[in-house]
Parts: sequence; C-alpha cells; structure tokens
Amino acid sequence: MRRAVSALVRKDLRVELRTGEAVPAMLLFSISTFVLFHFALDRRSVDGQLAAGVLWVTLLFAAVLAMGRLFVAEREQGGFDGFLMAPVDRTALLVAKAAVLLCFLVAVELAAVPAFAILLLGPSPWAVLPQLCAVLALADVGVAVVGTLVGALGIQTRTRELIVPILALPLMIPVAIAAARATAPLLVEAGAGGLPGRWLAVLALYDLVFGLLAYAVFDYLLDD
Amino acid sequence: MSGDEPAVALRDLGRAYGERVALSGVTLTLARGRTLAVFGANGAGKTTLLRVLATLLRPHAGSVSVLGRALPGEGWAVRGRIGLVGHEPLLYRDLTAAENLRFHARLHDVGGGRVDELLGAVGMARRADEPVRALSRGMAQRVAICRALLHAPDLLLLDEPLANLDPGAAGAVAPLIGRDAGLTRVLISHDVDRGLAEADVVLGLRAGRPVLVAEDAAAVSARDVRELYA
Amino acid sequence: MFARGLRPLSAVTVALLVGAFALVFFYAPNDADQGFIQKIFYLHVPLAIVALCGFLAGGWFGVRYLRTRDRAHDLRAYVAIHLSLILAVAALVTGSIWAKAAWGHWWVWDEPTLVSFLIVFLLYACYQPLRFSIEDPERQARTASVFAIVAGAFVPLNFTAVRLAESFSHPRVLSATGGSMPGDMRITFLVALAAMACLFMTLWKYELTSKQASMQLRALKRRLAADDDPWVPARRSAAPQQL
Amino acid sequence: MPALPLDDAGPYVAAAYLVFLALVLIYVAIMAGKLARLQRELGELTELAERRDRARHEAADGEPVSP
Repeated sequence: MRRAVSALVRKDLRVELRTGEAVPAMLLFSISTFVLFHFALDRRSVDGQLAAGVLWVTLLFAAVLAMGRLFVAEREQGGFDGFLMAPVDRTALLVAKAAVLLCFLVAVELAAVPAFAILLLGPSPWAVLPQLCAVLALADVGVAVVGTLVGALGIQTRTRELIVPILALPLMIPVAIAAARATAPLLVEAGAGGLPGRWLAVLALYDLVFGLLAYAVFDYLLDD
Repeated sequence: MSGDEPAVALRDLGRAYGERVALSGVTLTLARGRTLAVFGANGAGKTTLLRVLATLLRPHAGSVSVLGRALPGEGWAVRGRIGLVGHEPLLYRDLTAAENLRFHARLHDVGGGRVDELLGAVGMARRADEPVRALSRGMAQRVAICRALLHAPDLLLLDEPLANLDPGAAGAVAPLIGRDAGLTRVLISHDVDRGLAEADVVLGLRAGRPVLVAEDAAAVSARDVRELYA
Repeated sequence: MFARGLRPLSAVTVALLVGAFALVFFYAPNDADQGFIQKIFYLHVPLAIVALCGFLAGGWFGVRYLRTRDRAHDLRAYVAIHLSLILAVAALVTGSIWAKAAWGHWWVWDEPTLVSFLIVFLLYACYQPLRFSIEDPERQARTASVFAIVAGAFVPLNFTAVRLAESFSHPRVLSATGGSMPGDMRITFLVALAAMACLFMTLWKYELTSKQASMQLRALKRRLAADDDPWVPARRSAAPQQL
Repeated sequence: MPALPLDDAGPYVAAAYLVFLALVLIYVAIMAGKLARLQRELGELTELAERRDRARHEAADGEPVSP
C-alpha cells in the first residue's frame, strides 16, 4: 500500500512539476479573484468576517479547478487500466490522489495567502499565523478528500467541467461555514480574537466523515 | 492451485453495454503455454473479451476463470499476473519511457534493473529518457510491450501488438512476445496468416457470437477466417 | 413486481390526505403566536421531512445496488430521489410563502433548517445531470449510487454545520417544529406527516411500475423487431433504461 | 411577532396549499403523457405482431404443395 501510494504521488508530482498544469493556474485564479473582489466590493482593505469570506471563497473556488484535472491523465492516458491490473489495493489511488490534491492546495496557499495579505487584508496576519495554519490545514484535508471523490465522480461523466463544480460547491458549504467562521476572529482590525475551537471541531468532524465515506465508496468508482 | 489447470476457461461468457450485447455465449478453454488467436471484424467483441480477461470489465453472464481463479470475485488474485498490450499504450505522455516503466515496476514490486534490461531488448535504450509524447507510435508501442512484460506475467493479452511496428522492431519484440517466448497468450490480430501461424486455439467472433471455435489451429484454413470479415 | 399493494395503498393515501386537510382546517386550533398562517406548517414540514427521508432512502438503495448489482435497486434509488426533488421544490416554495406571510420576506437566512434544506436540495439537484452525462448504463448506476451514498451522509453533517452557524448568532425564531405543541396540533401534524409519507410511497410505487412497464415494452419491441434492425439505441436518459 | 389576521393570512395559506395541489396535478399530467406513449408503443407492437402473422400465413399459402 505504502509503495503504491508513494509511486502514484511521485508520478503525479513529477508530471505537475514538468507541465505546471494545476498549481500555477490555481494561483493565478486566486490572485485574479482577489483583484476582482477589490473592485466588486470597492474596498481598499477588508477585515474580520468579510476578509475570511473573501479568502475562503477564493481558495475553495481555486480548489475546484484542481479537482476537475485530478483524474484526467488516468482516464485519457490509460492510468486507470494500468493501476487496476497491478496487485495493489485500490484505496491506494484514493490516498495518493487526496495527498496530491493536498500538496497542490498547500502550494497554492503558500503564495495566495501572502498575496491576500498584501493586496486586500487590513490587519497584519503574521501574529496569528499558527492559528491560521491550523485552520488551513484542517480545511485542506477535508477539501482534498471531497475533491478526490468529486473528481472521481466527475471523470465518469462526459461533462466533467460542469459536473465537478456543481457537485463540489454544495459539498464544501460546511467547510466554507466552519473555515470562514474560524478565520474571522483572527483577522479583525481591533486585534486578533481567540481561535474558536468549535469550528475546528466541525472541520475535524467533516474530515473524518468524508475520509471514512471516501474509503468506503471509492473502490466502486473504479469498478467497470 | 495445480499447474495443469487451464490458463483461461470460459463458459457462456456474456457482456453487454446497456442494451447492446458485445459478447454472448463464448465458451472455450486455453491450456497453459498455448496461444489463442481471436479474429473478427471491428466491433465484433474482441477488445471486450480482452478487457474481461484483464479483469478490467465485469462479465455479465456465464463463468470466467483466469489462471485458475474465477472472475470477477477473485480478480484480486490474478492482478499482477496478467500483461496487457492494448490499443492504447497505457503510458503517461509527460513522463519518459523509463519513468513510466519504473512507475509500473514499483506498482508491481519489480526491481528497476528489469526496466533497463527490457528497454535494451526492444531497442529503446537510447530513447529511454525522452517523454512518451515525443516518441512515435511504434516506439510507444515498444515501450508498452515492455510495460506488459515487466512483471513476467503468466498470461499475456495482446491486441494487435505489431501494429505500428516496422519490420526491424517487430523482429526485436518477437523473442519477447512471440511463440518462442513460451508464454500463454491471447492474441487479437487482423493479419490472418500471421495470426494463424502463431495460434494453437482459434476463436472467430461475429457481432459478439463465437462463430468459429477450433481447439486445433492447424485444422482452420485462412479462408474460414477471412469469411468473418465478409 | 412493483405494483403489488398499489391499490390499497392509494386508497389509504386518499383517506389520510383528505383526513389530514380536514383536521388542519376544521380541528386544529389557530396558533397563539402566528394565527391562521401557521396552517402552512402542516404542509411545509411534512413535505420537507418526507423529501429528506426520500433522499436518505436513495442512499440506502445505492448501498443495496453496490452490494447486489441488482438494477432494480438503482431504479428504486432513482425514483426515490426524483420524487424527493419534486417534494423539495414544494417544500421550498411553501416555506418561502410562509416566510413572506410571517416575516415579510420571501427568504430568511436565520432559519437554519430551511437553509440546510436549500443546500441539500442544491446538492441533490445535481443527481439528474450527473446521471444524464453518463451513457454506459452500468457506470451510470454505479456512479449514481456512489453519489447517493455520499449525499446521504452529507445531509446530517450539513444540518449540524448550518445549525451551529446560525443558532449562536440569532435566537431561534420558530419553535413550533419542536416538541412543545399542544395535543390537537400534534395529532394534526402527525396525520399530515403520515398522509405525506403515504403519498410518497404511492407515487414511488406508481412511477416504479410505470418505468418497469415501459422497460418491458422496449424489451418486447426489441425481440419482435430483431430480424429487421438488430438494435435501436435507447434515447439518452437520466433514468435507468433496463432492469 | 404579531399574528396576522385571517384576511391577510388566508391568501398565503391558500397559495401554499395550491402550490402543493398544482405539483400533484402536474405530476398526474406527466404520468398521463407517459401512459399515452406507452399505449402508442403498444399499438405499434400489436400492428407489428399482426403483420408478422399475416406474412406467415401468406408464406404458408404460397408454398408449393408437394405431391
């Protein structure tokens, strides 16, 4: 299992490094969205709940871009067939793809969050960086798992580019609620409030439920 | 599992895509070390048969046993013991030939030395570090043959393995996948004479039905086979 | 196979539905807070509850399909979700009318149950396009079942998250959904709920029977026309075409 | 919140119940359409079966009688 997961992850990361398909697009998308928000909201800076909302909507939309691409090479270049004939557990593909998506999200956030802080955010986020990272990490795990599931559902269809967003957005609403509520007190102008543990618990619950769910149903998506 | 069990045993195998029947009532046995040649026009169900044997498609009717294991229930037990050369090379276009093979070697838990050995055998050692997208179809086909042979499969499924290969390349892969390699093979071919020469058992399909089943290929004339395409 | 018991079920449904509406308008007292407008409650809440149960049933049949690969389960799941979507539209519209009458707005965000319901509806609204964009019937059934299971598990998770989000910032506006109803209101509500559940069951069985009949007809047509043209491709559809 | 008097509330309640009624009726109408299609297809099938029977009869009549 570990051997297969590492082979799959390394393969995907190598392709991404070589072609640069997903991460640069996601990053550009995020920064353009920040600019768009600046004009649409007509604000020089945002803080509090508004800042949290802008940040999370942008990150979640950017994640949707990667979900649609996640399994394209497997379907179009025969990766599924090659994987399915190998003597490895099919869950390895779920774990590997979720890990790859997680890597993409982290890579995008490493650049997008500083960009957000520079372009749009009023209060300085550096003081609350550890708490912010905790929220980002918990939310990313959930988005990665759900995104893998949605990507695998979407790749079965002929209209992947339509199905993936309309499936992913409602499924990610709990993440949006919890992550934005958890981030909001960190980004207030008057000085950061505490990190609300309740919302971290919701995020953790979300990760757990969808993790187990994906583990239970993923095999069936590969089974012709 | 005893060694004298047939490599492939089909009884009344059927498979449909929705209402369209792709295969029905296929019954045959293939002993180990022998070659089954499958003939039939486009859409006759050859590729479907191959994918069922490769555990990539579930059979819908009848029973299928591959290497002594019943499909689809025991598919896990034969995975890693089957090699497939299909229409598509099943290679990632943005990785090099060697990287593709090393990826599959890791999935199959095979050492990396085997990769270089096989690439050399098909005459691809020099182009091993070029991305697959830069290779010609024939070269990609040679790499695909390496991929199918990496894990020394007990059953080799070949869908027109020599398509796109020039005579030199065909000669290079012949010792690996030809009759002399001594492997159990299922071979799809449109080249009737060459296919018959390779075959021990012959199956002719028309619209998913087995219209020609011969346990002894010598008894089949090229004319009988050509009629399938009429 | 699906039509068994359809006739008595229909009769019970009619009786319960008529009884429920009679109770609503002639028996149940006007609500102390809201007055006459509260009568929408007996329609809106059963609609929503039955629709949610229908969605969850879709997930359950999805599990059954993946376990057994019996296409009948896929058909059951499809019809259950399809009907629940219709009921969900009705629930949202009646909820909206209620909000307008009671609070003066067509939509209120501080009612977590209603908001959660909208999210769930948006998710399940993807079910039909998802099915429609997959041609191979087996893959369609498989993917739709996986979706139904995931969405089914999403329902309680979503309700939890939305309730947490709203209840801490606003007091709950509506307490009538809780257990503190007077006895005659409660009886009326329960009868209305039973009537709605029976209506759902009746329509579900009805639609299953109808779908199965057209499948049988198609199969027969194929057999009779076998000589002239061997295979006429089915119209593309979100619904299962074959058992 | 003040309770709405019956006159104001009446139309809203009526509208809600009418929405429900309308949806059920639309459903019935759609099912009626399906039933009509089913019937039409059944008619086609009947015709097909009759044509086959006739063709079989004609073939039987046209066969040369063996001595």
